[in-house]
Amino acid sequence: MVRMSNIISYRQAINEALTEEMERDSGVFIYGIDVGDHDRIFKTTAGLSEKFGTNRCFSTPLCEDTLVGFGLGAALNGLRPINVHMRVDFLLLAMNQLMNMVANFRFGSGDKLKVPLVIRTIIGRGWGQSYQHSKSLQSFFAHIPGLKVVMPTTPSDAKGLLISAIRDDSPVIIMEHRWLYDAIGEVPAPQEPIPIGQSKILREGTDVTVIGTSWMNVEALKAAEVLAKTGVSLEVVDPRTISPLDDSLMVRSVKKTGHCIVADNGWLNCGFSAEITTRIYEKCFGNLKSPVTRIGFAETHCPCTRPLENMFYQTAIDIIRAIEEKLRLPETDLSGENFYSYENKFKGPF
Amino acid sequence: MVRMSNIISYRQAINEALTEEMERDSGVFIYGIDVGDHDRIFKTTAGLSEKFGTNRCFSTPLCEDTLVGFGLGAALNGLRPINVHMRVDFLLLAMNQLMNMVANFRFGSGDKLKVPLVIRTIIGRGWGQSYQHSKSLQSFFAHIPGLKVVMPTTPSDAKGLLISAIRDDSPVIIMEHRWLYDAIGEVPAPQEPIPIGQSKILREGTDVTVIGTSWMNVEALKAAEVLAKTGVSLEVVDPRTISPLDDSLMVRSVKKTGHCIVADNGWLNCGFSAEITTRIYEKCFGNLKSPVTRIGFAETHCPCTRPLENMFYQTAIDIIRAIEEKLRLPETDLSGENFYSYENKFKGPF
Amino acid sequence: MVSNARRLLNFELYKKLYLIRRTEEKIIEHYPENEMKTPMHLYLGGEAIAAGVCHALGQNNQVFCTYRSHGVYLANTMETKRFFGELCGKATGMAKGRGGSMHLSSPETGFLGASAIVASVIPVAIGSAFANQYRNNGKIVAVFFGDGAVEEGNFWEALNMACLLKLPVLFVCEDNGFAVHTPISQRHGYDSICRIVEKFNCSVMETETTDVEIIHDLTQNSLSLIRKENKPGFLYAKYYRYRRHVGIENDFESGYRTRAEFEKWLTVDSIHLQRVKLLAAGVSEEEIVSVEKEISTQIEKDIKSAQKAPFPNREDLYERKDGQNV
Amino acid sequence: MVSNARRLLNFELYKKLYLIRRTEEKIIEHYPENEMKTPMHLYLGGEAIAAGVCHALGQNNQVFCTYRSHGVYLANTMETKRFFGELCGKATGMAKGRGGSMHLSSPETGFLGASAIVASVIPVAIGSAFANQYRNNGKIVAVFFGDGAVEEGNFWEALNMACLLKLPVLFVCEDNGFAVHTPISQRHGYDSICRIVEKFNCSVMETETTDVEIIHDLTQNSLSLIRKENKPGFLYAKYYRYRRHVGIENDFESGYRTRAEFEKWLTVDSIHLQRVKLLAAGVSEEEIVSVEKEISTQIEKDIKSAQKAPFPNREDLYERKDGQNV
Ligand SMILES: Cc1ncc(C[n+]2csc(CCOP(=O)(O)OP(=O)(O)O)c2C)c(N)n1
Ligand SMILES: Cc1ncc(C[n+]2csc(CCOP(=O)(O)OP(=O)(O)O)c2C)c(N)n1
Ligand SMILES: [Mg+2]
Ligand SMILES: [Mg+2]
Repeated sequence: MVRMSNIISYRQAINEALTEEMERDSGVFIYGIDVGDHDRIFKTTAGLSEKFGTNRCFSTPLCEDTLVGFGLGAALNGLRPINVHMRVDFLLLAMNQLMNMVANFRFGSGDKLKVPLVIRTIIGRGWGQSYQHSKSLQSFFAHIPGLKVVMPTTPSDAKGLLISAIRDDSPVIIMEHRWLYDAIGEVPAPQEPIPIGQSKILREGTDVTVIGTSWMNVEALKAAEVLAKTGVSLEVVDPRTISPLDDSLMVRSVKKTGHCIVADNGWLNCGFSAEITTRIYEKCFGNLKSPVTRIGFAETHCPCTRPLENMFYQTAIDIIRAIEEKLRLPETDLSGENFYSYENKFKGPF
Repeated sequence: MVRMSNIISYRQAINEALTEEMERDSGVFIYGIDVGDHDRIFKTTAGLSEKFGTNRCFSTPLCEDTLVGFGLGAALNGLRPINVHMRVDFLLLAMNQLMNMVANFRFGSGDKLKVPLVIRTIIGRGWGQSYQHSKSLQSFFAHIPGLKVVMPTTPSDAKGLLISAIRDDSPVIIMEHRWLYDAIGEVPAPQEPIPIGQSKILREGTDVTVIGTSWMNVEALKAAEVLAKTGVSLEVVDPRTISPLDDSLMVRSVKKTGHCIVADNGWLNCGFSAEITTRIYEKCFGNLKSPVTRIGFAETHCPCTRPLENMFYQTAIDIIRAIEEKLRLPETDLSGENFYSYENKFKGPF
Repeated sequence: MVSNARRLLNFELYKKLYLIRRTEEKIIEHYPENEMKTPMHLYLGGEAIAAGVCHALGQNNQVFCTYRSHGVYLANTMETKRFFGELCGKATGMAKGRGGSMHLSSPETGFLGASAIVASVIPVAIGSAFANQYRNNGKIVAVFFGDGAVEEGNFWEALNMACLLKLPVLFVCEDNGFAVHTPISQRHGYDSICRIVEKFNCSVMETETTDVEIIHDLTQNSLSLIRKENKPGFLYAKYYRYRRHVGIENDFESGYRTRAEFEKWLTVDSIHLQRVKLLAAGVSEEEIVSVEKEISTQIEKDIKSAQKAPFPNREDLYERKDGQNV
Repeated sequence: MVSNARRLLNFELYKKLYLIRRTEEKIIEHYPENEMKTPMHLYLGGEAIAAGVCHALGQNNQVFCTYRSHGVYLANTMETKRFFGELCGKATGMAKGRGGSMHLSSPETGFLGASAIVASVIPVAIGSAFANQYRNNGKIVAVFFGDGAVEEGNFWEALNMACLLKLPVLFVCEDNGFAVHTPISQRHGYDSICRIVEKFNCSVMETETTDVEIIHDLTQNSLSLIRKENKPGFLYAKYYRYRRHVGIENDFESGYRTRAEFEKWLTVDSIHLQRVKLLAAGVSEEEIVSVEKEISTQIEKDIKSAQKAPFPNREDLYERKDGQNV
């Protein structure tokens, strides 16, 4: 994809990171189910097989666990594999290799071998995808020592973090939300690698801190925009890296605002939101003016039908209502507001 | 195994539950890798194939994901399967069936089908088992709606909860700690089913609440015994069921003591301890005299060698030190105390 | 001379073919109206397999299949009310709209379920077959899957276990040559899956026909063998997927397959073949048209009623826990 | 007349056999002292396979294996210092005691790793083979696994992918007839794994020999075929496990196998066969005994030094992150 300006899409940011890293290092290759076909993983792998050959960008048989193990073997033998999984639920087939093998192979070799393996995986919200294709498993990946987990929200984070992931000597899982692919934002050329393990303030504010992951940051920014009109100022903090977690900015923010909402793109029970919440309570002990509010998937399976699907996923509206409750404000009239949906996606700019 | 008294081992409690339920219902059967061999899963399946035939108690090929899917198919077609996995890391091979299939099949059938499937799995601390065989994945299982998760600590809980699990029309995962098999305790005959989703006070106390899971309750009770000598009184709460979690007793206890330690048999990051901690903070907001302390596996892979393995696992000593720090007490002299180890396991009675 | 029974059989098979074909055509027609908000994996091209196999199975046996489940559902149930209810995400759907196109089921008639995870129903199917063997009820379970599914560990593990336990199960491999857009040549490290599977303890049958009667008869033979020889059957059937992997359009312009190949397969289109056969066997054009009309009317009516049906309620977001402990 | 080269080869093979045998015997002797706190899966009975295959591989190729890894480790490295260091959980172990008996490795000599999860190294091995193909460095990867591993999806998936990508990999299936205590008859839904695997695009070799020279030669043939025909090899070797699945004792009293069978295999014990062969080829008893002594001395010395070595430090509890971003 040719760049017209510094404002590019998330999709193109990923494509650029891949192209540049494959140019830089002949050991980088990308593979997985459907990676080489004409759809090119939402076009994120566009042009790669043409430019680098089908030995460096190719489709594979359907065998997720083996694909991850294959990446481990290639990584410890000197290459820098990138393995793509179109939906995160397919990684449930690969938990064995990920957690029994990839996570600890370097440790088990007495630190002799390196495992520069990147797993890209795409998370939901699709369109009537129903209960199998709508998971978001960041808490699983983060629970196991030895795996780094990244969830970029903006195009520049997507590019900068993917570059870092590829150059990292440890396995990194990068989770991309498919509703973000079209969103645009400024990505400088060249984009410096963004260190794994650093959070970011997406929006400064004074009244309530919202800590979001992936798409939920878009919802948080929308909530901030709406509430700004009523004089409530939200600070939005994006962890960007789920593990290892940098909680410094969020803690500082909550100490300032005294109120915290964690809006995770995932289930609550034993989820990443529980980890964040725990750390906020611990590190802001005595500074909180209200209990932390967690927002995430409804405690059920994602249904196909739209009215129920809309209840499963939480949005800016849920964040707004939670804040109103927290601050004991009356319910804002939202009838004039335009919220995001499959048909009306956030397109940026960030 | 023949009963001599009401004081029986955890192992025998499980064996009794299996035997009685298989007698009661001809649809109950038990299968899995090594289930039918002469070791009989630490003797918990002893006598079953002799009594009920090898069609109802049998060893299988090595294929974890398929074994779980097989159980689902049998369950929705009218049987009550019990599938055993000798180590919880083997369930990483079965995450696909567990989470993409088992968890939501009933939901996806429009509530028409039932899934009375029990998965028994055994968790560590073995003996130099190293980094693959030493996981404890309760937070994974609890994160996915549709799976019930049980971790019994005492023989009577093991029996009563296993009976309930077998009779339940939803999938239940029951996690048994291998160091508990020899521990004894009173198990009335007959043992009534113990409802899934009810926590229990293992020991009453007034100064600090310790919430433990599985073996960590043994360590907590030990800590309580030691600290009692110095005049510190611990209340030990066992959730017993990890999901759905009954937090009522633990919340009541923490409101009373004002101090809380969560001692989970597992990693901390995004672990079950984070969920408990989050709930305690939320429901005891304003009642806590100190931040909740989490105790769990070291943030690394379990090493084989004993000195490092001892650092990986946390024990009564860690609980004692955490409480001393919390209450600003001087360090108790523990030199005369006899703590548990592989060679010196807790044998009961509870 | 065609026997009366055969004529009747062929007519029944035709009804199944026609129902599937017509339903898929109607979906293509109505999909752009955006009332069926569910990803569609159309079964056009495969009709003879679902119709032939499911007719041979009847409703006393059981069946599982993949997300490409319209054919099996329709051939198994012959109904379209709950079907369109589900596609439209309505309370009248068999899963109250929770599942959509990829998760049809009809336990009442033996269609136990479908899954969008490739190969994942195969282990489940052999578990259900075990339950039948355990209860000695004579039922056989058939499980449908694609040429992509045989790459997944689940397939091999379940095949091994079924052959070991001599389970009453029929594996039905529907080979359309592609997994999404990737051809078999980029996915299989062998020449023929049948040559491999026949070295397991099971009976293998192989066909490229689009003649539903042949598939029906092959299935009957397989079912008898399963019963007689007490071991699983494996039925391998080639077909051509008429439309794109998911969605309603053609995709010949994508470059991974040609229109010419499609047109070759069209000359042996299963509905066409079967209609010609009926006429040759002495069924009148009127009889055929009347049945076709009946089916079309049923479909139209059920689409309309689905469109009018209510959406499910908030409580349907959650699994019902009747009779459970918690 | 035996050629000189053959005599030398056979002597080298004998050294490997003897090193493995003697090491396992010494483990049995010292294990009760409780300084090796790690579950032992002894390789007694299989020596000819590891010795034959690893000798043919040399150190320019690469190898992976299972938790039953002493044989491959010793045949690959010929060293016992880091080996006993690891078994005793000491800082001198190749993994600083983190891994223990089930996780030996020696990347320096091409032994990339071992895993206690059945079949899990097979996908990893083909990934390493891909890296060699990618770099076109001529290296072949051999991967050892048992007769239980072929039941796992990982085996089939990796076999398919290796055959598809024509990877330079040698699958070595060590069949001792049991997975823990469960015989093949309770696990395999087919008569012969070789008859199945040969229908994939790879070359299959099969043996029941305990003659290390034959296994060595078979491996050499396999390696040449892999290079020449540009496709994976599959070497299937039967053997008898002398001791229990895990631990140092016999287990004939458990009832799942008989001492008589063991004794039958003992008559063709690989070490015994090879020693007789050396003598027949004109190697003197003294030469043999001298090498045996040398090996025994090395073992004794390295056990002692392992016993005296320090344990690792607390910092070794954590992976070292040198040169990493975080
Ligand atoms: C385990 C898994 N991996 C990947 C996918 C993505 N996917 C959906 S359909 C499909 C192709 C399957 O091909 P095949 O089995 O031949 O069935 P067909 O669609 O041709 O009927 C793939 C790869 C999936 N659904 N599940
Ligand atoms: C995935 C997995 N399932 C189960 C086990 C438990 N287990 C350890 S060794 C073993 C038997 C393996 O048999 P085989 O592959 O023949 O190797 P052998 O021990 O005979 O050398 C089993 C079932 C395991 N380690 N990994
Ligand atoms: Mg296909
Ligand atoms: Mg074996």
